[in-house]
Amino acid sequence: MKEYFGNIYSALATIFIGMKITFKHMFVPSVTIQYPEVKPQLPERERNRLYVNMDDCIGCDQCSRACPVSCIEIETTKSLPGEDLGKTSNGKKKALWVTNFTIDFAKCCYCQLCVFPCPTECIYMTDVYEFSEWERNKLVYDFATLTPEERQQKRDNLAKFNAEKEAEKLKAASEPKPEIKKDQPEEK
Amino acid sequence: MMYDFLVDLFGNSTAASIIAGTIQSILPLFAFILPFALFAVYLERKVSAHMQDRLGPMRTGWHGWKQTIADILKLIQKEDIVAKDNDKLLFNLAPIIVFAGSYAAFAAIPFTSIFIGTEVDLGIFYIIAVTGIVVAGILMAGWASNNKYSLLGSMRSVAQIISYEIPTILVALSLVMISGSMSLHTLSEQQTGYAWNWYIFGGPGTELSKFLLIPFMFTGFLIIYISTLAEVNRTPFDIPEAESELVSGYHTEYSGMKFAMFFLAEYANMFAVSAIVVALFLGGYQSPVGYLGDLFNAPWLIPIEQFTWFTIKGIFFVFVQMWLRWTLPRLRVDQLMAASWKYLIPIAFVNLIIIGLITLL
Amino acid sequence: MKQAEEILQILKDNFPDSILELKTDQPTEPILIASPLEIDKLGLFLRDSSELLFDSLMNLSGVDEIKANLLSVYYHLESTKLKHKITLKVSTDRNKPEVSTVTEVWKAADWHEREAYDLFGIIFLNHPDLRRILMPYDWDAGYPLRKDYENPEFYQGMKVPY
Amino acid sequence: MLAMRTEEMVLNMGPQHPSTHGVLRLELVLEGEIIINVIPHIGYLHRCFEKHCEAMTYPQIVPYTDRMDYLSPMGNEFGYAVAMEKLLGIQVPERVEYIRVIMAELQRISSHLVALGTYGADIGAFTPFLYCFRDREKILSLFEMTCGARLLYNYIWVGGLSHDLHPDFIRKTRDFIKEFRPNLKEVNDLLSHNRIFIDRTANVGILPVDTAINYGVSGPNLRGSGIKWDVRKEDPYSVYHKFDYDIPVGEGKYGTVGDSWDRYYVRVLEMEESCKIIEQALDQLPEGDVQSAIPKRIKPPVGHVYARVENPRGDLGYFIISDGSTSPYRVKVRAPSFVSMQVLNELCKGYMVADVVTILGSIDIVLGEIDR
Repeated sequence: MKEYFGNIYSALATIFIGMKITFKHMFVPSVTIQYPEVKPQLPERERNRLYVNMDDCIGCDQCSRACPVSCIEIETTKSLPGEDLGKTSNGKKKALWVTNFTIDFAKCCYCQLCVFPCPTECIYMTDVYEFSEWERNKLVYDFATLTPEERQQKRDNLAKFNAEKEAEKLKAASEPKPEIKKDQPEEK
Repeated sequence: MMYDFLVDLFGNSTAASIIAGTIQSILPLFAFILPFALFAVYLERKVSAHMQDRLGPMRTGWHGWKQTIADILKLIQKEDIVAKDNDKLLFNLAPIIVFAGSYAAFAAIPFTSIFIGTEVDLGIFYIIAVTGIVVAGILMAGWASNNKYSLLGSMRSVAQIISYEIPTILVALSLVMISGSMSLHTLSEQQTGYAWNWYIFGGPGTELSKFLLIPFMFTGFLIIYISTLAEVNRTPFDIPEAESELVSGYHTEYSGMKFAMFFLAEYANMFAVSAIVVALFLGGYQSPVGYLGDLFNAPWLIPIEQFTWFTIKGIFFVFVQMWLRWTLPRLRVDQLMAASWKYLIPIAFVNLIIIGLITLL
Repeated sequence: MKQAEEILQILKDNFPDSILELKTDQPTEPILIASPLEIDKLGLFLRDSSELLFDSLMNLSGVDEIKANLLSVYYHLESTKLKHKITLKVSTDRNKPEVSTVTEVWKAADWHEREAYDLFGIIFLNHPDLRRILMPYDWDAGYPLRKDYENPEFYQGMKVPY
Repeated sequence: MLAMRTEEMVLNMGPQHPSTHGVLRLELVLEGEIIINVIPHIGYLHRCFEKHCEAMTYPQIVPYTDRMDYLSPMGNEFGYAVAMEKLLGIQVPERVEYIRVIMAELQRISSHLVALGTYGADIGAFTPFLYCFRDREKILSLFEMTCGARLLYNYIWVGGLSHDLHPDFIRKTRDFIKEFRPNLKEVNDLLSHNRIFIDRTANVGILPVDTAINYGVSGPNLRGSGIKWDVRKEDPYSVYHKFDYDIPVGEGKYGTVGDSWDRYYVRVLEMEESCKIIEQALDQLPEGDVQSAIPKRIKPPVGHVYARVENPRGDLGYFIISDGSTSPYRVKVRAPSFVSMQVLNELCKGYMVADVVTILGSIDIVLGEIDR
């Protein structure tokens, strides 16, 4: 019998305790913010969309090697000996034309593994998080600064330069032995 | 009152009386239930939001007051899916019956002293009988949607409503025993005067029996409130649409306007049930502190005041139902049955007997 | 708190005929090599003998040693009462990999063995219900974690490599 | 009397079901309401973690470990780091160890908050779910401040950390703990001691100790059955031996030992213990550079290692075999949820459909970890 009334008492008591708590929360200010009008302010180490500052990029391919999902594609063409490609911000001389630098943000997992190995710190994460698209291929961002014709022109120069070098080597190999010594210095 | 006015308006023939009767019974629906249901849905969203440190709807209108209208419009234009192998007739009939059951109960509820849907002498008896129809509607819904979950859900809710009607009847019986009449109208009339004349404080009069009654009337009030909660499927007894197991019980298959009917029926039922509790125990439309109408002797003011007092009390109890919903977890089916058969019914019987003895004094 | 050598010694004198040896050359843990078809008797003894009381099988993992043309199973055992651990290794040849199950000894092995079967194709003799557990039940294109595994072109009409 | 012919009804719960904590299909063989057999079907979330690892270099695996138990990624990374450092024989600076303990304990609180919240929601009380998530958001913003991400951090690397602590991380964590304790007490009153909650969970899904050990169950599920087993004490790693905290164990306060209520209440008490550990760790936090011991190129010697860590769901073990190259030969993860999922069938026999949800909620599984 005692246990019977004990059940009733404990049921009612705990229910009233619970109700007291929820009623107290009626007057606690709510924590939700109205998103589109009130934007949450994000900390400065926020990891959202990547940004590549192309004039610092020397095309060393470190970031695409570090990426676990390999969503960074870089294509570089060697510059001809005479060309000057300018310096990066910390003074390193650039040697490669970056003819193609795309990051596929549909595949990127925002793990920041690419930011650390970059020697010139040209790839870093911004706090932009509203970049959704309708088509998936729209999420492939191309960061290379050369226009398509320039890229093609760079590739042609390289191909022409290689072809010349090939021809010289062929010519040098076909002539008799003494010629070899003379060719060496000129080729650099 | 309304009825005679309408009858001579339409020329006193039998046809007139039929038309007058129907108009009079339809009037409370459009005048009260629809706006109340809209308001109750909005109230539930806001109450649950603020209890959980959220804001609730804020987009539609200032603090989202147009949200329920938006819901109704959405539900209206939603496609009304009837699955191929559903039992068509029962599937369409079920929401109508469920809504009819809860709406019919409004006919006998005394909103003010002069206006009452239909003057029914067997007020309480009629209401309990009519809310019984809802059970048939739920069973039809469960069976017709031809899905395992709905069938389980509807069987459970039928068992629940039936086993919780008994304590409601017992407590209503004890009250009828004291007041002598079944009609809610006379019940409310007897609780005139200030708040301590209400039945929860032992009813009118000042003899010893009034004070003896107080503890038992209070337990009677608790029992009827808990069991009406179960009849309306509100937490902690909302097993039929227990999201976690049966994915929302008997109205899983419904969509569009039929779902709106179930939804509306639930909120109308909520008010009907709390109106009964208010009429029985808290002096129906009597005001606890006397009427302004008497002060400025403007008799036409009294019914309006009575109506406001009645709705305030009703809405307070609807708020308490919501308050319970967002505080308590849900009972399992067998615990729910145990609560009714092992706890509520025996205590209601004992209560009934003691009240009977006291009234004999 | 027994070391691996003592455990080996206890096992050797209880199971004289079975081949047992201890490999301690590789870093971090000695491994006790046992024969695949006796592992259930060995397991029962390891769990029930009073000095060892290995009552909990921490981990059972299949490994494909393609260079030695072997499929081996590693058992990491632990005794919650005597607080010592041991790693057992069992190897079978790749084309007919059969290991007797230890589900009767440690119930934890049930799903681990099903996973080893699912991903490596190691057949556990008299296992209660040896079915695939992670891959779809009707995946007929071989066992994914084997080193020489290629993705099938289609699976029930769906192109597999996207 | 004609025996009533009742054939069993098979009810499929899942894979898309509100209370199965992810993509899991439970095949319930029922007789009326009583359960005869529960057959879990898993594999819907299988992402071939172990096959991926064989193609990745060692540092690239860390973001993948986050995605296994997505409710406690710090714990997974911690486990991977401990295993790799044991294999490579690296000794990380003291400061790194302390920060890792703080992060792991914060993650334990946030993971238990999810467990309690969803458990309350399964039983029907929706409000505690929101209170728990409001507190969890504070922890996530702490993580966001230090490493930039809210859910998948890639913060604990092999040999160190990706970032040092944010300057006002310590102050904010102390404020969080000051606010968190009364909130925890509030959820406790609202849910744990609520009579209806007790009726729903006490004496439901009783797990005796020896079946628990035989099934290899670990973590709060094992401690709920009354045995004081915690990897942080039994097999100490990192600097856990420097803190004093005790291990809460189920005592069967409202029912028998090892029922769902005990497993739930052990998690509530554990959050309190984690607060203690965090406070002590914050007091003794030494100075130092967190990236000093990170090897440039990880090429471990040929060999294998098995190391385990106390995750909120049990002890998470990493078995790594390396063949001397820069990517592992085989990585096997012993996921605690995978092991405690096997016990479900044993626990559910003879209970009702509504109890399956209760028992499933009490063993607190995450499908990402089960399917890997």
